[in-house]
Amino acid sequence: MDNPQPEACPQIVEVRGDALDPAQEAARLRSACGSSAAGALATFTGLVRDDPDPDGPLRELQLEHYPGMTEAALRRIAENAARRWNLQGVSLVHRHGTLRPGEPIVFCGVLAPHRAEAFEACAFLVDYLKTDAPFWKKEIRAAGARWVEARAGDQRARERWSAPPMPGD
Amino acid sequence: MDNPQPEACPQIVEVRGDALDPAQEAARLRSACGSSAAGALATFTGLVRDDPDPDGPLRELQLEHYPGMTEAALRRIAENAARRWNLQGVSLVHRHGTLRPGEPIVFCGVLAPHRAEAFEACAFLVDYLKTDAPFWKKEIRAAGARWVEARAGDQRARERWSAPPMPGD
Amino acid sequence: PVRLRYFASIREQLGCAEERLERPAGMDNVGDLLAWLGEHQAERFGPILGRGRVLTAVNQDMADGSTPVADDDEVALFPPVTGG
Amino acid sequence: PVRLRYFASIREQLGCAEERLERPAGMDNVGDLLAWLGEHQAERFGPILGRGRVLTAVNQDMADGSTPVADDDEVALFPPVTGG
Repeated sequence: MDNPQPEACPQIVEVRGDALDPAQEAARLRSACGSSAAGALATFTGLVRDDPDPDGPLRELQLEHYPGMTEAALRRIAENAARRWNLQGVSLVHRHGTLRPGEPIVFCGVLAPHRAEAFEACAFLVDYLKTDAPFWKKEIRAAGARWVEARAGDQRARERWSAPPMPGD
Repeated sequence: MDNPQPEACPQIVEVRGDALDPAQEAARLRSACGSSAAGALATFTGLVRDDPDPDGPLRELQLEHYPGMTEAALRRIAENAARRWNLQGVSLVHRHGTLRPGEPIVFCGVLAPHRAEAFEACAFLVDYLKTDAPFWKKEIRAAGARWVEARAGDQRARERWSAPPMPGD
Repeated sequence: PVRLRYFASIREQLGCAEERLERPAGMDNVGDLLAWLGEHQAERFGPILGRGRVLTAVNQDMADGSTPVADDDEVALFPPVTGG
Repeated sequence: PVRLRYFASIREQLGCAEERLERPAGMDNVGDLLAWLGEHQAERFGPILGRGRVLTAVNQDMADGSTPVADDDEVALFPPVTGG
């Protein structure tokens, strides 16, 4: 499954302070990839969720990052995906700054020959950026502000990718 | 994981003869779902792939369907996904007619609270529409026309969803 | 009579998208219908039924050999589907 | 000196985003640095180092206790990440 020419795969990586439109990002990824060898486009968009909370409804979400290191981390994740699968394009675009409920936080997109690798590589991007990219979320609610705690489940989701490959992979 | 209120999940189902724009479909699905309970949007777009072939490059792909039955089959697949997972929105839009290499054939989109169920439900939609929706592809190449053969792998991909659920699911 | 509909390669092989068939006595399900076509219209249907898998639908619902067929039903014959 | 940078809850707790630290003799890696801060600036760093997991990066690469630290390095302290 290893790709001998990962550099032939266009990679869009961006950390931006203004609105992220998943529809536009999907269009941008498709136009970055000129060939018609791609049969599958899988995308994931993370949205600011307003879960019921004793501290009241979510007013805004503040996303802090580490300028320089964050971009480098995203580039590394995209490159690892492009090395692991035979892809025609990878996109990883993440917000920072202040977001409102329902707004997109992150867009991950993968163009690949077939659906299995497109879905897999897209899930890989999401799992790694949850654990390997320096971003921190702070929720602002009526009763005050609090930092979001990291979830052990995110660490486990990432670790499934470093298990030894299954026979036949 | 069963959803007690699948009817609360907006379902967009369409078979269309003119161009399908995955970016537009993603936007349409998001606006059909008003709530900010969704934290994840997973999408899949199938594209006309031009694989190397002894009969020459692909000129066009003709997609035949069974008007009435095809729409009903897509509706059933979307409803089954909405019953199986707790989703905030499902979209299943499929082309018929004549397509060129690189053009989108199908868009599947799922809005859900978390990424795991969004990815799973999206893969479920794709797997079922490959086996359960009456569409037939015909490839037009320099050396002539031929009907695409069904793939045993698609049948196996669908069957994994009817295996007994894993403990803890 | 029943309304027969054909799709994709089967439609092309028959050179026909749709036809009516007077239902003979004893043709009560899809299995009876296919057997009758193979026997009484062997030249047209022999190559189709003998070659690969033929799927059927009755009134636009997927069917199998035991699905009942009655007058005014719409019965469709088509090859395995290849959408998506 | 090394350049220390703090992010998220650690930045808020310290009330400081960035500072310079003259590297004492024997402070050769991240483990040494954290031990020194816990000992010599216990009031500021005790609650941070004692409470939860503190992640570190040296020159914007994820680090652990054994990662070397030299003059002019940028060393960042932050809580577990929560992006995506």
